Amino acid sequence: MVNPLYLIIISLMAGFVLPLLDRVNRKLSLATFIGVLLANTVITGFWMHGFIQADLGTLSFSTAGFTAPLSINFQLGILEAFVLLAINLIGLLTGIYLLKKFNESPLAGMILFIMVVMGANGLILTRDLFNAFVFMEILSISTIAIITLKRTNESLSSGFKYMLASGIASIFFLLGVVFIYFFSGSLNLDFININFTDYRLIAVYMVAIALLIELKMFPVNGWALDVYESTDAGVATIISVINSTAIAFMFYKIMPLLPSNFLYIFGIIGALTYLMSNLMGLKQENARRLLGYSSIGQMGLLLASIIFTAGLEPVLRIMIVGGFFLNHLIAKTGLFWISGLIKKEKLKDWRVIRSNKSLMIMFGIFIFALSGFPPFAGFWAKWEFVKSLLAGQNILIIALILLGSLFEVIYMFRWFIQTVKGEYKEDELSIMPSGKVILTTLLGTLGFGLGILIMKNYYGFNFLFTLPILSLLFIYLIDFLPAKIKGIMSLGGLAYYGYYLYTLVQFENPIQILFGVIFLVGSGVNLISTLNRSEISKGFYGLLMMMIFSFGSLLIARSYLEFFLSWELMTIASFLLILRGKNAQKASLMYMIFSIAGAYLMMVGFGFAPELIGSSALITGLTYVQLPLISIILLALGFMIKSGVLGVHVWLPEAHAEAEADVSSFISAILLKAGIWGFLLVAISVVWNAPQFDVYYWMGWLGVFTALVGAFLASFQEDAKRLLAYSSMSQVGYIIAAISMLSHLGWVSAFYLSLNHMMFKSALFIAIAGVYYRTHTRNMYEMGGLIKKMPLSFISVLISIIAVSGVPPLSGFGSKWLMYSSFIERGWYLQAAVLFFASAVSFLYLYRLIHTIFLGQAKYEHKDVKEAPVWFIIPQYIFIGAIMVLSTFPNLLIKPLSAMASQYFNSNIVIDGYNVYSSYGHWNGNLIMLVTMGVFIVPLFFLILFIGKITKVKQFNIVYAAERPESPQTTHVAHNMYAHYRKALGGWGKPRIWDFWHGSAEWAHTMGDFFRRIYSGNGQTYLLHIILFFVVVFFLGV
Amino acid sequence: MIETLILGFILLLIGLYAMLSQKNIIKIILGFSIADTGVHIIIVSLGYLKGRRAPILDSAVDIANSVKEVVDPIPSALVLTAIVIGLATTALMLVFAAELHKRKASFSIDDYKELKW
Amino acid sequence: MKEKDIKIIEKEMKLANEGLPEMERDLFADDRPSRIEPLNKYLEQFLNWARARSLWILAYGTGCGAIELRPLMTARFDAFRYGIAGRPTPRQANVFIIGGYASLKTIKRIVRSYEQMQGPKYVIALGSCTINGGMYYDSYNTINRIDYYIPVDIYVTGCMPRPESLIAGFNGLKKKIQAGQCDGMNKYADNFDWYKANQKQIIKDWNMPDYNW
Amino acid sequence: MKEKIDRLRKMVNVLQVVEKHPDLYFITLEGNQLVMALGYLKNTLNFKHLAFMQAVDYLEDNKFMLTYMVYNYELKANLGVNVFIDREESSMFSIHRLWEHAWQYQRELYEMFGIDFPGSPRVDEPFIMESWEEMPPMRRDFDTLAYSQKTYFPRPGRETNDPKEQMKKAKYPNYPDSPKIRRDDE
Amino acid sequence: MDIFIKIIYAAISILVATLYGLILIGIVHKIYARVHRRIGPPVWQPILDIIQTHGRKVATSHGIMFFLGPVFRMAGGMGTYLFMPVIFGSVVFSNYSMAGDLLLVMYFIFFGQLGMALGAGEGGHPYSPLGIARGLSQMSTFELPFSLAVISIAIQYQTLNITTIVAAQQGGMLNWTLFTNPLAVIAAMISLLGMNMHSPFSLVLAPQEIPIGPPIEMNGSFLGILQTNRALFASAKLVLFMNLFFGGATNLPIMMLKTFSIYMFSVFIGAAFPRFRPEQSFRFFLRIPTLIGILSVIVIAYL
Repeated sequence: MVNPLYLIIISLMAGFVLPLLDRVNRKLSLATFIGVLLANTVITGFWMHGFIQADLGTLSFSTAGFTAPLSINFQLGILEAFVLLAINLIGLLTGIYLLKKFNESPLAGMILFIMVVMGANGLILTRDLFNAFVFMEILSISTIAIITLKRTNESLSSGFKYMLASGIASIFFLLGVVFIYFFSGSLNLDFININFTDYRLIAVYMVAIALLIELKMFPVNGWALDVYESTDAGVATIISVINSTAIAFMFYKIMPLLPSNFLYIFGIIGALTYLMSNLMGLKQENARRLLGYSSIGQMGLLLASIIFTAGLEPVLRIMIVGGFFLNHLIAKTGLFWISGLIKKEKLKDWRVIRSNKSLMIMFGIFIFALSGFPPFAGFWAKWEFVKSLLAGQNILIIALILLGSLFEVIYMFRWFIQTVKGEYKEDELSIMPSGKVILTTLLGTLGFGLGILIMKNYYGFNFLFTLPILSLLFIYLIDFLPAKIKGIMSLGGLAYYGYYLYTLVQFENPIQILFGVIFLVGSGVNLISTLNRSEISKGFYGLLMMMIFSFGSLLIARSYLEFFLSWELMTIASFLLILRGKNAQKASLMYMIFSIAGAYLMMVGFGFAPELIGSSALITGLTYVQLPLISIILLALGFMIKSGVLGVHVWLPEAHAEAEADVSSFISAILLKAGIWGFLLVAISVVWNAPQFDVYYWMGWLGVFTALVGAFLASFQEDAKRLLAYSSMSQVGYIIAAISMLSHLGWVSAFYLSLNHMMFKSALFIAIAGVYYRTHTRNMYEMGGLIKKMPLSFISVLISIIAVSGVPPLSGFGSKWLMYSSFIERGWYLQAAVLFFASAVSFLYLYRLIHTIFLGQAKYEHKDVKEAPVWFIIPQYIFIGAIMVLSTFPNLLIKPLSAMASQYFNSNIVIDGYNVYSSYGHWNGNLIMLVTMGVFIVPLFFLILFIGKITKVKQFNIVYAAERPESPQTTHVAHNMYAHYRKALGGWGKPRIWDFWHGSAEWAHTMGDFFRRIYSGNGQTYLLHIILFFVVVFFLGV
Repeated sequence: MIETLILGFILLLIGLYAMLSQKNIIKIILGFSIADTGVHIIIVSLGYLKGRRAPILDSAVDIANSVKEVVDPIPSALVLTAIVIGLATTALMLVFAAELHKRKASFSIDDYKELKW
Repeated sequence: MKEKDIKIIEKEMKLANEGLPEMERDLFADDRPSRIEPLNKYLEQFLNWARARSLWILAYGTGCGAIELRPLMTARFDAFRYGIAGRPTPRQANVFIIGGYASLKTIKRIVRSYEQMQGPKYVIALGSCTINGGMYYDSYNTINRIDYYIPVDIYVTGCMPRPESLIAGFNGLKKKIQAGQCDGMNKYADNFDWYKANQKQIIKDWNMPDYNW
Repeated sequence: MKEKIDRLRKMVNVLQVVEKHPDLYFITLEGNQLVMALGYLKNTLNFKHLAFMQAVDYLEDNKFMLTYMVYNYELKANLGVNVFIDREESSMFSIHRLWEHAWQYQRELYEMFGIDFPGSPRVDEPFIMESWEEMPPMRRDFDTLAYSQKTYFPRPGRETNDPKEQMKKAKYPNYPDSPKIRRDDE
Repeated sequence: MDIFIKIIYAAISILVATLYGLILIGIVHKIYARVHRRIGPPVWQPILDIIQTHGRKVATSHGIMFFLGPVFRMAGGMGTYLFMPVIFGSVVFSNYSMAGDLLLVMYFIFFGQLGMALGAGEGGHPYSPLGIARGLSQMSTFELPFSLAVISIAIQYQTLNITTIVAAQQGGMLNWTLFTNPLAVIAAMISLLGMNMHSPFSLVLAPQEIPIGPPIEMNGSFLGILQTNRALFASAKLVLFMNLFFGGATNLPIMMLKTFSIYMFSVFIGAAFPRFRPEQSFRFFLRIPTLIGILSVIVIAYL
């Protein structure tokens, strides 16, 4: 084991030698510079290796030949080794990154850089407080000096502000150290063994506050933002990563000295910093400053996690703190580096990144990592952190952190979307130096690999759960192939996967098979429609398969974490799929924000849930646990956000409308069912372990009103896909209400409707996709009369809308019959009436859909429109065929569904031949079909007999008050078709929920803008903040 | 030595007040210097024991009894380092001030607010 | 006959619709009206009996005679007792009352409405103007003889004829229908080209298909 | 009324004043002063309402006479403003900016007499004479009978009687002199 | 064999209902005429009209949906009728009520309307979708009080089976829903006004606004079928109301008497009130009748 002193010695020696070498040759000095950093990294690497290989415990190294209290000593444990390795590695990489810069600028830069690294190393290693002070000063002075590497007005003035702040901090630190010495008689952390109570508190308090200032806690961080904004990218990396890490570690070292009430306050300050800096970040337009806000936020999170994980077992603590630390380290370093490459200040100018594919992917990876998505380390850390906080009942902290995290996601993804999708001109192309790009890519890969490592080794996820990620990677590798080949491969893979999953779950629970059919068979048939893609469609199939495999994993998840992991992977995949749409910026952002909010609710909900017993799938496991009420509510809310329940539905129409034509059907028909699946899981846990308060009664109402409002909103749409989206919302409302009934018949109808909805909504969306493919418009009033051009699509839409509307004899009636029977049986009378109203309103939009597109007047510009491509027709007719079969023989479906539901409730429907009896009524689907055919044929025959000579006329041969129609546009009644209804609804027709969310967004931004005004840019104001902070926190603590 | 301790604190407060109230960068640096000095005085006075010698082990001090005769040596050692560091900090500040003045010909801290919010 | 010849004949059976712009030709039907023969004597008699008792007027007042139509439905004259009812669309009506003078502008609408009615259909021409121009015989704008443009079954003279004479006209029409003599639809089909030529002679801006189905 | 016309006289050259009735005057103006006079009548003299516009064809003088009938709600009196315009180059200023509804009259005059009103909206759109190709039919040199006979297939055997003689003969054979049928030109 | 007999019975049943419906319309015309002090057309005038329309020799069709629209409509009417027991205890008139319950009937009403809407839509005339939009909107609003009434009686009789509901009302006039659950009957009768589309709720045909609305392009036999259906559908609806609220019928004359009385209710209202504007009509149904319906459910279920 190398003595840690060498780290310091090498650096110091380099500091002296470098000027000499530089005289000889700049190359030589650069080589030495890199050599030193490399040596540091190698040494720390060896330590880490050593600690992992053999459990050496904690090593102590003394200096000057004396042992501890008499001399300064260094302590080296696995923790120190880990942190040292991390920062030295980043130091090395950043050094390489800055190489060109150093080559051009004076030698001082290199020396200062080495000093920074040395200071950080020393700070981490030392156990002596005064020595820590010295290292801290070395660190900050050299950091400030290195800021001047870029000599602009901004960087100089920000450096001066930094100077002032760190000067005050060092005064506090020094005073604190001296007082500690005065009270305890020792400067060595290992030998300070008194309690700092009453007046002696001030000593440790001063040290801690100095560290908090250096850690840039809210609100004493204005100077740091200026520094981040103005310095060179590499330097910002150093400040954000190396500097902060070392100081955070120092804080960790003095933590045992601090009394617990102060620790709690510091923890809150950390969480608050996270929240506030992210809130203020919302308003940022400057990329660097945004990264600064994010960095500060992450530091707050790190501080909070260090403090609040104090009681946990070490491995878990490393998982959490280390997870946050590494996540921040890698993501922030990467982002700062990219900012150095881009050289653009404004967020929206980052579009140039699209000229470099790999850099863009890395950008995405860093953003996802920073937002805490799997498989990156931040995800695991956040999950465990929330869980541990819940165990400690720290609800306030969870709220602060999750809210902050939500804000972070908002601005990060807004940035991401702007970058990936914004207007982009080719001439903005800038050439990126390939070396730096490779470096960044390396970093991104490192972060990704780390996440996978944690996933595989710590949690031991099996192949099935990593499959979504692997499939994404695999298909990315073969992305050069034509879309059709990839599509067929995906189909094949999906078929095998489905079969494999079937063998896995076939004996477990039939409900899994039902949802397996919805998720996988539905996806498979929908996938046929994507075969129409003629171009390469880069990235499409990877994301699609990722989403589909995540659906599969949701089914077989055995623990909360497995479920949540799959859920988040599904969110990523679906978000990126939606983002592929042409104008999907706003839609995908909304989807992301709502999904994340839902995911956080679920996270907390799962945190409250008791541990599962055994290792069966959740659907079985959850049956036996008693979920607390709060958990039920949070989980249900989380799932309902995903299925677009009233109040949180605003993302749904946007996402459906703006996604690519063949993606919308996946989202509507299948993705929404994932929410239903989760909702069902929660409901299953309630069946035998009901909470005191009947929360499902109110969820039932929510579902019912979702159905009604969705139907109304759908009726007032001009955009075909938005109409269908709102229709989906309405149908999901039915399903939610039916599940909420917690009765046998209710669940049978929910299952029935879920399957049915998957089929008819897929068919409808694919049909509309076909129409869009031919007409290039989604506005229904721009179409019309397409029945003559696209008869096959018309028939499938016709059958689908009959199925949606619930008109007998098609299968939709079955679901309606089951639904109303169950509602009346359950005693939910008024709910049933509202649903009946909703289903009557649904006729409005269904008629509007079919009429304005297929009937009425054909437009001139659609004269040469052909039938939709065969790839769109095939899946439609597969679904239509299934609908017809299930309509004629409904018992094929009712029987197994009844069996599924009777696992949980006593069955109260009787199936006798083709008759289905409930306690209220009866229904014979087969006979209905026959009678309907009979009564249809009789008048048809009659008509053919009597009609006389028929002339087939054209669209303008209409009675037009003795005139002739002017043009198809003026003759087609389509635009604002239900204006009178809207008028009748009056104030009820206003988009209040939409207004509410817009208002909330506006409010958050205003708040962010309000708070960031404290950063006036004046160094003295920042000083004042520091003094006030010092006083206020002290009195809060006392 | 309580008087010097109070003096140190007074100096510290004067320094902080100067830093907060003066607009001139040079004066702010002076304030910092004063505060720093105050801290140094505090350190020294904390280590000082009345009636004892300086902690220099030469012929004047009985080595066997030195613990009872000299003041605590550590604060003195500390203060030496602290002074050095304070000096370095002050020097760097002055360099910054000079650089800033070179660019904007102003010492008022209010003129350096380009970056905010 | 060869298949080719049949095609040519079929093509000749179509109307040219030359009045329409190229873009709109696809939007209008181009079939020629053709003769319809009765199926069966007794069936036709039965149907004529019913037709005579269910006369549906196209509610379209072309001239001053439209005023005289209104009292027909009132309690005093009560035409409904004969099964005479108004119908708002020519698709469903079977009696067309030309209510007085037909001008250059209205003849176009009359022709269009008449052609849109589904046969068997009957025309009652009301007032002297429809017979010979009446008091407007020398006007630059009044059609003198309506039967040069559409076939007329019954004329009701007078300027204006009162509702009583209208009812008398209806009775005459009923008799004629029951006797199977109202064959205006076939007459129009048989002499289609002649009628069309007459119509086109005065309607110079012919912007509709040759036969308004 | 007289007072109003006197006030008008100060503005424009009034060629002729005819009192038909205490509430109905006709004045004749020069064509180029018409719009100014009408504006004055409307805005200052309170003749707010344009009742109608018409034209008379004086074939013999080779002139059209345009009559603008305006109405004063306070006096409850009509004033007809006559203007003579040339028959060959028949054109007049449009007054649709004074009275918006005048465009309809002007359109009709354009169609029936061929009097042009440059700037009047939709003035050359057919009003009732869709697809009319002859000269404007209200001009007196247009022979409507000949046109009708040429175009509308007159039914042979039609007899035309002078209404006056017919009335005497058919309705009052016993009283050849009474009652007297009043004709406008008597 | 059983099936064939059933089919014959159904045919008889439909024929009776259609003729009855036609005559009913004729009678109403006659009554209207008498109110106006006219003589009025003969009661069989609707039959003559149907013969006349079927007697048209030519027809125009706008396409396959246009062709099938009236067929859908007729099928809807026939189906609605056939899924209901018409006369309690009669084999001939029990129809196919074993295929489903009240929910089936309520939803089968939509079958014809949807089909007709599609057929009319293909006609391409702007008045058709205008009428349909009005009709669908109005339907959605009057279905709310009606469904509340239906739910109310489902709670009352603990069944949705029409035969059982009729059976429960046997044995005296006081057993009728009219007396046992008057609120539900009021709500349902108001929505019947909307269903029958007499003024003040005649939004769809509205001769002065959108001349007869959806069927504007329908001609010849298409129209004939629509007219036939109008009669059949009217009697089907009346039979439904009779069964649900007025104790059903045990023989044909009682059935006719009761349905005639129910029909006269909407005829009288129609004769007395002018037409609503669309939004007025929607608001009307969403206010008082809905409140009455909710009240009826609450009274039955919770009091």
